[in-house]
Amino acid sequence: MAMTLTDDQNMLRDTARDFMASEAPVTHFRKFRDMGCKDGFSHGLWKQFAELGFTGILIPEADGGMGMGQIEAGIVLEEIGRNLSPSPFLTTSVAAVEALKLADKAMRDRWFPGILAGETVIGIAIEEGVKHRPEKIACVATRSGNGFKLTGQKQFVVQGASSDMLIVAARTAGAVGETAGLTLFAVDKDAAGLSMEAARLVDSAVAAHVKLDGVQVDADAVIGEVDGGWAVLSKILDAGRVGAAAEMVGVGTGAMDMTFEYLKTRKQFDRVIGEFQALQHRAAHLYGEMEGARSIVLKAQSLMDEGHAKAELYVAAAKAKAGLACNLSVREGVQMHGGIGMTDEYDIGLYMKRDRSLNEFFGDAYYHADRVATMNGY
Amino acid sequence: MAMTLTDDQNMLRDTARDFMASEAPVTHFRKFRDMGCKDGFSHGLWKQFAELGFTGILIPEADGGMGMGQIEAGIVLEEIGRNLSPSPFLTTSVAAVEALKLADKAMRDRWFPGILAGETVIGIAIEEGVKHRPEKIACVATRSGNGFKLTGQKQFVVQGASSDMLIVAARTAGAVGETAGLTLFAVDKDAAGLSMEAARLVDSAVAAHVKLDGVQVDADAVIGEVDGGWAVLSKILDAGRVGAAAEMVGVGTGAMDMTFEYLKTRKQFDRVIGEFQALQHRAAHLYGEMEGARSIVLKAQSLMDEGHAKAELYVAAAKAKAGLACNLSVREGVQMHGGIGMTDEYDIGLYMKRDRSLNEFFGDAYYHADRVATMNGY
Amino acid sequence: MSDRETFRAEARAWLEENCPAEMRIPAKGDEDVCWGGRNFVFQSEAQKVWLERCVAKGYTVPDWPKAYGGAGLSPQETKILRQEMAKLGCRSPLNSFGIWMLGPALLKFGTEEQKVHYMGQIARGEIRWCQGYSEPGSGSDLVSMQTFGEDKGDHWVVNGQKIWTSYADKADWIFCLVRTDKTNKYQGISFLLFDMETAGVSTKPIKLISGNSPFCETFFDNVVVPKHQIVGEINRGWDVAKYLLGHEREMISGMGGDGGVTSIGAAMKATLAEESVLRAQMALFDVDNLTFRAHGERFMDEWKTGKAHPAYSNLMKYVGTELNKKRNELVMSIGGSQALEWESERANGGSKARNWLRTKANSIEGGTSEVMLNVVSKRILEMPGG
Amino acid sequence: MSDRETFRAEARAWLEENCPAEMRIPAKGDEDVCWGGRNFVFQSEAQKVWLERCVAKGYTVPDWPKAYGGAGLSPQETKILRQEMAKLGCRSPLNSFGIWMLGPALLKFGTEEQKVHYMGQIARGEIRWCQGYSEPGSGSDLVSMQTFGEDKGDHWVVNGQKIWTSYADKADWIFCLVRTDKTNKYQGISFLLFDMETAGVSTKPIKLISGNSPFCETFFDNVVVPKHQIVGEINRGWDVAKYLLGHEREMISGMGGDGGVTSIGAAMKATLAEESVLRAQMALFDVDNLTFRAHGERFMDEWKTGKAHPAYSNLMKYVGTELNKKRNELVMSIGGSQALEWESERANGGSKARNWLRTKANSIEGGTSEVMLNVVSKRILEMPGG
Repeated sequence: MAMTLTDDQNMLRDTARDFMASEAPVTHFRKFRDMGCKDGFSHGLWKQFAELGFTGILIPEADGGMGMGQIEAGIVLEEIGRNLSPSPFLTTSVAAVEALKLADKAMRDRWFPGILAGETVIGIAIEEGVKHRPEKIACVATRSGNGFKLTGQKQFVVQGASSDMLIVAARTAGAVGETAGLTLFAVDKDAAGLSMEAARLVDSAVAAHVKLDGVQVDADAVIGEVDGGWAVLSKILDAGRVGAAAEMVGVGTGAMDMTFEYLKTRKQFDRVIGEFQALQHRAAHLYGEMEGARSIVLKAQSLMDEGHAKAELYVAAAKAKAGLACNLSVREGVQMHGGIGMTDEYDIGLYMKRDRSLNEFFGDAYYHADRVATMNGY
Repeated sequence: MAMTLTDDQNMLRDTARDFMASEAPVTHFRKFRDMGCKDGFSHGLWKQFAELGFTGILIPEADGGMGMGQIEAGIVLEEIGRNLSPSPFLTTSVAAVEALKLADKAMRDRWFPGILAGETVIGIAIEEGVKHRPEKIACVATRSGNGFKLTGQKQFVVQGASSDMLIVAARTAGAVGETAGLTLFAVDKDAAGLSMEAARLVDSAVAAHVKLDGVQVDADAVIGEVDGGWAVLSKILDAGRVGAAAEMVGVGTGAMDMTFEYLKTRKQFDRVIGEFQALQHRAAHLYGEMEGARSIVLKAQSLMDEGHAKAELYVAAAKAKAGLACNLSVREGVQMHGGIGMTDEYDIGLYMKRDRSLNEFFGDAYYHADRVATMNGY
Repeated sequence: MSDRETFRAEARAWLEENCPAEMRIPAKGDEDVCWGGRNFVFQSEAQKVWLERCVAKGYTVPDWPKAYGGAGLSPQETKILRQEMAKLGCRSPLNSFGIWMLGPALLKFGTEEQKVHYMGQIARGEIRWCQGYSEPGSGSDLVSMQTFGEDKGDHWVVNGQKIWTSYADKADWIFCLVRTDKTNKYQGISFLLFDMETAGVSTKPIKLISGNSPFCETFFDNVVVPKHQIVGEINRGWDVAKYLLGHEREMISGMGGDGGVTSIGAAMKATLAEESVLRAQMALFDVDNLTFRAHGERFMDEWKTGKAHPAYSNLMKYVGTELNKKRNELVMSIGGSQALEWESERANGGSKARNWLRTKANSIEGGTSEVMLNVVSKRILEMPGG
Repeated sequence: MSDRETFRAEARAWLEENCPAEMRIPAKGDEDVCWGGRNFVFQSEAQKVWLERCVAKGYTVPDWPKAYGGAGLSPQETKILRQEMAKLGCRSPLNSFGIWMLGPALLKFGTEEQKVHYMGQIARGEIRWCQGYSEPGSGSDLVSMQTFGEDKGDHWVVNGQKIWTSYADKADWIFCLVRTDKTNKYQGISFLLFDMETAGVSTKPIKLISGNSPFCETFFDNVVVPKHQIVGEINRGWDVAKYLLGHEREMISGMGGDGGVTSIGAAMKATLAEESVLRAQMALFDVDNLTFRAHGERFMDEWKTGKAHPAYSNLMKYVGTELNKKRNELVMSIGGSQALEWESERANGGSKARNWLRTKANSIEGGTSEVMLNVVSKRILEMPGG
C-alpha cells in the first residue's frame, strides 16, 4: 500500500475538514464547555455526523454502514482533533463498532441502526485502575440463571453516563493478569445494579466511574466468545489506540499551526519572533516530530486495514509517537505563545488539555513504548 | 558544609591545574597514544604525581599520605579530565586506596609506600560481564591450604596488565546476585594461574581481560572480612564512581570550553557562529547541565567525606548526571565544531572517546538512574 | 554555648511560646495563607495572633533592619530561625510581594523616609502590594512598554495598561514601571508607587487555563501620582526593575519543586512498579532533581560569598522552572486518569491538573526561558552578537 | 500473470542464474564492496563476474536509460528487482558516487554526449568519481568557496583546495565546484569534471576520530580543465550542486539505521533484561525508529508522486541522521565495555566504536543539522527573516 491518501480519501478529508471547521470548531467546544453540559458533547452534532455517514464509517456495508477502514476513521478523527470537536465518535463509532463487528447478528441489529442514526452512544468500560492495564481486569461475571451476574468497578469510561449501552470487560475465568478468561458484555444503561458517577475531566470531557453491583445480563449479552473476550478487547484496543493517535495528530497539528501563525505575527524586541533562530529550529524540529507521527499513524492504520501481523506493533508505536509529538506540540505551543498562552481566552491551552486526556486514553506513550520493546523481543 | 571550595582546596586546584596543563596536557596524551604505549600512561608522570603528593591524597596521614577526602581527590580528577591526562590515579589512588584503608596494617604497609612513591599501580578486578553488575560476581574463592584458590574471569580491568597487584572480588559464599558472601583479595601480578590479555580501548586506555585459573593466595591476602567483602567493594565503588564523575566534570568542561572558544572564532555565512541564537541557546543549556553536574558531584563528595547516610544516593545521582552532562558536552562539541571536529587532528574527538569510557566505568548513567529510583523507594 | 547555639535556643523557645498550635499544621491551600493588607480577612484568630506576635518581634522580615520593621538578624541567624520554624512546622506569618520584591528594592534604592514608611507598612502586613511591569504586547520585551506618566510639575498623570499584575484585584498599592520619557528607551522609565484606590485605577482578573485567576489586567486612566512616590531617580527606573527581577528570578528558581529532595516516585511505588518506561523517566527526573537541589545549594553559597556571576540567577531560573514543568508532567502521568479529573473531590478538585497547568507559566513569568538563555549566553558565556 | 508478476519471475530467474553464490552472502566490511574504477582490485572472481553480468544486463543502474548503460526499468520494476535481490541476499554489484550523485545530475543537466560518455563509464564501473564541494573555511557556507578557475579561452586553470573529498585518493575523476566569477557569489560558480591524474592534482587523506580515512584534502595547482568538461552553464554550477545535494540528502537520510525495522534491542535481550532504564531508552528509540521507517516510506511515496515539498529531503536528512547517532549511542551503551575495545578481534577490530564515531559525521556532511533546520524553517514553514 502506498503511504499516500487515495483520491477518495482526500475527498473524505476535505468533507470532514470543512464540516468540523464550520459546524464544530473550537467555539463550539467552548460553548458546550461553558454551559457545563453534562454530556460534554452536542447530540445535535452527533446527528449531523450521522447525516454525513461518519457514525457508521467502520460499520460494514452489509450492516448499512460505509464499510471503510481505520485510515478513513482516522481522517475524521484528525479533523476532530484539529477542532477539538466534542463527540462520541472515538468511543462509539470506532472502539465500540469494532467490538460489535464481532457480535452476532441479533446484537448488531440491536445497536448498529442507532449508531448509524447518530442516536446511540456507547461507552467502553475496561479500565479499573488509574493507569491502563487491560489484562488486569478483576471485574467478575459469574454464571447466573440464563446468563451472567457482573460485579466490580470501572473507571475512565468516557461519556459513560451519556451512554445507552456499556461494553464491559469482565472475567469469567482465569486470574487477574491473564488475557485468557475474559468475556465482553453489552450492558444496557438501565440494568439493575449498574450505577455511575460522572466526573468532568481536564479537557471538559465527562468520564464515568461505574459500579456493577450484581448486574444480571442474559447470555446473548456476550460479545464474541465466553472466555475468549481478549480477541474482542484487542479489536477495541487497537482501534481505540490508533484512533486516539489519529486524533492527537489533529490536536498536535492544530496546536502547531496556531503556534507557527503566532510566530509569524507576534513582535518582540522590534522583530517578529519567528525570526529568532532558536525558535525556528525548535519549530522545524517540532514539524519533523509531527510529520513522523502522521506517518507512523498512517502506517499503523494501513496495516490494521490489511490485517497485517505487525499491526499491533505499529499501533503501539503510533500511539506512543503521536502522544510524544502531540505533547511536544502543545508544550511548545503554550511556551511560544508566552503569557497569553496561559489564558483561558486563547485556544492553545485547550489543546494542551485535550492532549493530556488523549495521551492517557488506552495507554500512554510510556506504556506503549514498553509494549514495543516487548513485541520487539526484549 | 558550604558548597564552595575552601581556600586550601582552591590552592590544591590551582596546583593541580597548573601541573596538568604544563606536564600532562592533551599533547602528552597524544604522545603516549601515538607511540602505542602498552601501559597507556607515563610512569614518569606517575612519579611526578607522587612528588606533588597526589598519589597519596586519600591515604591517611598516619600511613604517610595526605589524609584528604573525595573533594580533594575530585579536584585532581577534574584537572586530569580537562587535560585527558593518562594516569592510574582513579584506579590506584582512589578506588584501590579506599579498599586498602580497610585492610590490616601489614597489607597497608605492603602497598601504601609504593603508591605514595608513584611506583605501584593497582588494578580493580570486579567486572565479569560487559555491563557493570557488581553483585553478580561469579568468580569463586574456595578454601585451600592456608588460604584460598581463586577461579574465574574478570573484564574491563583498567591498566590491569600494568598493575603490580589486582584487587579481585570473588565469591566465598552465597549465590550469584547476592551481596553477601563476597570477599576481596589482593592478588600479586606474578601469582601462578593468573593470566591477562590487554585490550586497548577507544580512549587509548588499556584494560585487561583477566583469567584466574586456580590462583592460590594466602589468608592474609584478604582485604577486610571473609564473606563481608561487600563493605570493601562498596568503598571501591563509591570512590570509583564519584571519582569518574569528577573526571567527567573535567572532560565535559574541557570540551565545553574548547567548543565555546570555537563558537567565538569560527565564521560561517559572514558571521561568527556564536552569534547564531540557536547555538547560543544550546550553549547556555549545556552550561547549565555542566554546572548542575559540578554541583551534584561536589554534593556527593561532601556527603561521602561526612560519612552521611545519603552519600550512596548522591553518588549514584552524581555518576548519572555527570555522565549525561559530559556526554551532551562532547556530542555538542563535535557537532558544533563541524567537519574538523571529526578529524583526529582536533582534540574534541578525544574528549568524546574519553567520555564514553568514563561513562561506562563502574556503571553508566542509566544504571545509576535505576539505582537512584531503587534507593528512592520505587 | 556559642552565640549561634544561644540564638537557636532563644528562637526555639520564642517560637514554642508564641506560635499557636493551629499555625503549626501545614496550610491547605492559598486560602490558608496570610497575605495581609487593608482588606485581608483573617481565617482564624490563630492566624491573626501569629501575625501580630511576629510583627512585634520583627519576625515577618527577620533580616530587615529594626528601623524598618525587621528584627535585624544576621543571615546566619535568619537561617537558624527558618530552620527552627521548619522543625516546628510553623507557617509563614505573612506572605507578601512587598517582602519578596519591593522591600529589597527599597532597601537599595529608597530614601530613608521611604524605607521607614513603606518597609514598615510591609513588615506589619498593613499594605498588600502588586507589581506592574508587563503590558499587552510587551511580553519579554519589557522596555517596549507604553504606559505613560505625563509630567505635571509636582505630579505625573499616568495613562496606560498593565497585564499579569498578580492579585492586583486584592492589592492596596502597586509598584509600577511607567514611561516618563518617550525619547529614551531604557533611560526613560520611572519606578512609581501608588495606591490602587487612586481615582482612575481599575482591574480585571484574567482567567487562566488552570481555571484560576491569580493575575489581572490593570488600567490607568489619568491616575495622579505625586512626585515623591518614586523609587530611585526619574527615568532610571529600569535599574530598579532589573535589580528586582533578579530577586524575582531567585524566588522563582526555588520553584524547581517541593523545596526538598523527596522523590515523588516513592509515593507512587505501586504504579511505577508496573510502568517500566515511566519509572525510567521518573528515575532520570530524580537524577535531575537531586542535581538541582545541589546546584541551588551551591549557587546560594556562592551568591552569599559574592562568587556567583551576577547573571547566574537567570540560569537557575531556567533550570528550575523547566524542571518543575517536567515534574508536573510526570505527576500527571503517574496520576493517570484520576489526575485528569477537574472537579471531583476524589481528585481534590483537580489539584494535580490545575497545578500542572499552573507550572506552564513558570518558564514565562519573570522572564521567559528563552530570555534566560539569551542572558546566560551573552552575559555569562560572553557569546558575540546583538 | 500481470506484467509485474512476469517481470518479477524473470528477474528472479536471471538473478538465480547469474548471481554467484559468494555474492549472496553479506559483505563483511568496506573491503568487500565493489567500487569499480581504473585501479580497483577485485577481491574475488565472483565479484568480477557479478559486476560484468550486471553491466551487460544494465543492472548496475537498472533505472537509467539503456542508451546510458542502464536497463531502462520503470520505478516499479526497479523496486521489484531490488526486492528480489534482497530476497536472495545478492550484494550490490557496484557502489559508486557516480551512480548516486553525478549520474542524476548529468541526467538533468548534462548534454547528450556527456550522458552517453560519462554515465556509460559509470554504469560499467570504469571510472570511480569523487566530489569536490567543501573547502577549508567554507563548511556549511558552501558558496563562500575560493577555488578559482581562470578563464584561458578554451580551458580553465584551476587553483585552490578542497576538503572532505570522499575517497579522493582512490577516485579516477572528480566533479568539482569551481569559482569562475569572483564578482557574483551564487552565480559565479561552475560545475567542472576532470581527471584526478591531471597534472597539478594531489590528495592527502584526513585521519578521522574513527581511525579511518575515508576523506581527503585535495589540492589543485594550475590544473588545466577543458571547457567542454562543464556540466550545465558557466557560472550556474550552483544549480547543479543544489540539485545534487538534494540527492545526497536523500541518500544520507536513508542512513537512519539498518535500512529496516529490525530492533537492535532484540539481539541484546539478555543485557536489556537487567538494565531497566537503558531498556526504556531502547524502547523509546524503537518507537522513533519505526516512525522514521514509516516516515521515509511516506516521503518516498509523496516524492514520487510530486506531492512532497521540494525541501522535504532536508527534514528527512535531519531526522534520519540524528536518529542514527542516537542508535549508535545505544549500541555503545548496550555493548558495554566490550564495545569500547578498539583493536581486539573479540570486538571485531573495534567496529562498534568506529561506527559510532563515524555516525557523528552524519549530521555534518551533506549539510549540517543546523543548516537543515534553517532550510525547513524558512522554506517549508515559511518563517520570516534572513
